[in-house]
Amino acid sequence: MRIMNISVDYYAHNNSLRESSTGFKMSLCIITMIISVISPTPLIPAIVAVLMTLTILFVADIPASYYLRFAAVPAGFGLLTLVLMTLFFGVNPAATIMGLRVYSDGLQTGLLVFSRIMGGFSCLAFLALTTPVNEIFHELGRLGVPPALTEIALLMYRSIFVFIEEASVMYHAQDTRLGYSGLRNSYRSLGLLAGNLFIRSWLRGETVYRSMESRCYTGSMPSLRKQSMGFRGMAMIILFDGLLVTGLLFTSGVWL
Amino acid sequence: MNMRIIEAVDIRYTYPDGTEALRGINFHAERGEVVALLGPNGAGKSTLFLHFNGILQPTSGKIMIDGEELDYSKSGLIKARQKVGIVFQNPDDQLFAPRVDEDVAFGPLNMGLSEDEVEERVRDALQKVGMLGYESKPPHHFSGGEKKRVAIAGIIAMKPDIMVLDEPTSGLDPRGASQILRLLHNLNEEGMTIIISTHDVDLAPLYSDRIYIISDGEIISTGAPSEVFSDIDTIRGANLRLPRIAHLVEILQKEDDLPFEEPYPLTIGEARRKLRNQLR
Amino acid sequence: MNMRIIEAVDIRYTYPDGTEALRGINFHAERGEVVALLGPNGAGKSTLFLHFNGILQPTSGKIMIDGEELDYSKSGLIKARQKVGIVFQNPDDQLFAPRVDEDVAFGPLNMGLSEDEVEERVRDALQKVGMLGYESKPPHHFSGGEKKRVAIAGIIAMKPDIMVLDEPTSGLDPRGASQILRLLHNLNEEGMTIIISTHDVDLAPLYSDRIYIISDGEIISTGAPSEVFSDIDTIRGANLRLPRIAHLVEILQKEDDLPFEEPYPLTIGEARRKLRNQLR
Amino acid sequence: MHIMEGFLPWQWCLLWYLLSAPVIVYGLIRIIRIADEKPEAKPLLAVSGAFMFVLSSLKLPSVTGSCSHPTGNGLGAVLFGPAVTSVMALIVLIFQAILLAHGGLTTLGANVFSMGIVGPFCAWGIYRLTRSSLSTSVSVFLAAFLGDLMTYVTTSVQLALAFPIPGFSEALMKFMIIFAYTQLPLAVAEGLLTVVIFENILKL
Repeated sequence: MRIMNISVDYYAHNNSLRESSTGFKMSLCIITMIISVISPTPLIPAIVAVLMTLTILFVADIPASYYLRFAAVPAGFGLLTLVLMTLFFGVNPAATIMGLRVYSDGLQTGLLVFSRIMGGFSCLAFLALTTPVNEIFHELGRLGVPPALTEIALLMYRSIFVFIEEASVMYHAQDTRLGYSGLRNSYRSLGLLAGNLFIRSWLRGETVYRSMESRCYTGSMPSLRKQSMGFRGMAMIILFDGLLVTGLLFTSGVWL
Repeated sequence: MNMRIIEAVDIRYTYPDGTEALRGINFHAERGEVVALLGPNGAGKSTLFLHFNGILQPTSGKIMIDGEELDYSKSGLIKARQKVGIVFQNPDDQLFAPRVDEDVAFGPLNMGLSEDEVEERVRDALQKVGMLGYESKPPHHFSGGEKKRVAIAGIIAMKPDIMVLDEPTSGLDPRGASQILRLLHNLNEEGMTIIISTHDVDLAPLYSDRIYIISDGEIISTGAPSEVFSDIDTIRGANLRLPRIAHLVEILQKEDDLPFEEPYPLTIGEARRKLRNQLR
Repeated sequence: MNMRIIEAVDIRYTYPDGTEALRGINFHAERGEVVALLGPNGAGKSTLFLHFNGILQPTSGKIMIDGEELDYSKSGLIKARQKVGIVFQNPDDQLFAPRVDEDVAFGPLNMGLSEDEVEERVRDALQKVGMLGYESKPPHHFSGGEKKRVAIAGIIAMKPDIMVLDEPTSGLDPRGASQILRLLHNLNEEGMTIIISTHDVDLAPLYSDRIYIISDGEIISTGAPSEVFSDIDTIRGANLRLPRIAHLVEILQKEDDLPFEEPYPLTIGEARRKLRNQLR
Repeated sequence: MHIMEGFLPWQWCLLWYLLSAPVIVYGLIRIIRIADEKPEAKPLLAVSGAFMFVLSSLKLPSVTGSCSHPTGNGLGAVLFGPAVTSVMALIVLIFQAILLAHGGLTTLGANVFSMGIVGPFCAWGIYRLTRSSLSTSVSVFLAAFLGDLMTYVTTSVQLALAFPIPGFSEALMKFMIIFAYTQLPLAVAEGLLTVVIFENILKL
């Protein structure tokens, strides 16, 4: 067991699309994601997955070695889903392989779901790897999400990194004293770690509040800024997603 | 205009659990001074600081800012916090915003300044601490010294008259510490009154015009660095020690019967002059 | 019995985000030595320490403990951690349990020792660090120095051959720091090998037999304190500085043309001898 | 148990969004009211949310070899009440989707419903019901264990509704069986861990 490493955040702050408008990146992600999820055939989500992956690798310049590792988990899960659907979620048996009955309609459902997972994931990854999560909450605030929610989220962001750092040092300190040798020790150690982290989180809450008070905090967080999407961004989204929608209409048989 | 820009008059403070943290503290800083509050861990330094802008309210006694008594109404507190900025010991407790510029802008925005004014102050403050160009970065990959400087920028941007810093060099390496001290020196040159709490006896005489020694919630000594450190028993009684340079000269005098004039030199510069005269 | 009780051979370590934290480190400590790893914040001191008992596994290179290569199997790691104890910088990261004795017993219990054995070790360790009588107290209300001593007791109770301490005096007031140094001195007298990371150039020459200078993930200098500090350019290049005492003597020599033999004295004791000879 | 991005057909995504919305709105109203009274509420809720996030990124070894992520939602429900916890869970789930690619955005509504609403409300209800009759440890264990279990059952129902092949009940059986193998031990593990955490918090 070890503590998660949030490398996504590092790339979100260091990529070639970092300075593009958040509204643009969010719209592109969400509209494309919706197109991918409403498609009744696997083709459109597959195209989305390919295009978005190319964008991530060659426009945002995320290293391929990193992206492949990042995408490995959803891809593995998607394949597992494909296998399970083929074996257990069908009514039309197609063949029997090694004593397991394979369903043709199960395979179809499985392919569709697999393709939608990869399409949706690539859109999510595009947003996650190009846009720091704090910018996303700022944008949500501009879109009318109540400030109570966005302010808590923005305050959470820094604390997450502080706590991850602290939790990993605490974990190492316990590991040094053999706290994770054996299941019983592991439970006790993890319980102690979480309990301590909880107390710390409250203490941090108090000091952060004091330091905010020292800077005239009155209960709401005013914020600066800033840029809107601009005509070019809008045009790009209309073009990109327009083509996808056209493809969607063709493949779903509406225009045939 | 009052010379004593901030003053604590007979401040007592008892924690909710009954511990008496401050036991009748009298303290003041004059306009443009650098004052050090020197004492061991747990002496009450941080607790006293939180009184200076009304975060804590004393059990008895009063805080005077620029000749006016601090009033604990909402508007009184906001006024006090614009005049007295506090830089906390652990910058991770102070940097809460996701980006450097948002963090620095927090104070000015709360003060209700215009966007243009806020932006100018942020740029100005970041420039002063040497962190221009880091505006959009999240503070979590910064070094301790860089975080500290951003935290200080957040206070500079509010343009307070007095800056109060809790252990500003603690945990910093020699270079990080000297950058912070140079920064504080510059701010002081520009007219800011600076109050620093520390337990670093080697550094305190370097930058401070006046030193208070605090021990167990009481001020036990005050004066220019040379005066304060001339009473060695009080210093050691407060679990502190002489600066290393002074200690060297003390040993040379006491053990080796070498004649030095009192007071002992506290800094390298002072020691150099004394020794030069002896050695020539 | 190998003289080099611990050795790091060409250790390289790259963080998941691609930053190269250690770039070919060679380091060793001999049985019974006190070795200081001196370097600025972010030089890689803590990262290197986490390799000594296999918490981190190097990208390339190897760790030798008592002549055997550290193996990263479950049982190999358990063995390594019984031989090499690490005291972390911030005792709050290391003290988990609600009571002092429970905390000190954490390691021995994980080692699967008998209740009697654990109890004896806890008492013994607390006695060594001077915290006997505090068994049932919660560590949260302790001073920094007391917390640090309990953290060290938690490692002593595991009876390691080597104790590795990350910035053991950081944040402590003069008295707290000197108590820790005395404690480490005693442990060393009893035969424990001690490795200390620090950026405190004034203290390091006081306690260490040998110093490594680390900068930017590389060892750039090693030797006895007097050797290491004689190369002033390397020291300053690593964002460190001379000990204050040495700096005083350097200034006296360079600026005031006073003749001193090289190397510069690093501690008060050394300086005293040198100056005494000059002044008489 | 996060439902992955792209896994659910769009009709179901929409439905779970709509079902979660009223609870989130109610929770938000409560938070705004609390924050008006106590300005320190937002920083405290924020650090608690960060704690929930970090807790869920700690992997716990389980008997079957898989790993559990303690959710902390049960703990939140006991401390802040279930509606406020739902909002916190929503924020944590967005962070998890963006920072870790756990869960997703189209499936956010469904995930909020199972993990942020059913789980905390069950845990809170069970804790309130059993607190007076059982010892704290047992009560906390039951709350965390059953809250967890109900989360998995809800997820199974959500999946079975989305893929009723050949029929809803058969599909539900299949998902429940898959989960029983992997998630039941994890629910026990999480229940135990929550007890350990809770006891440590009370002791400190």
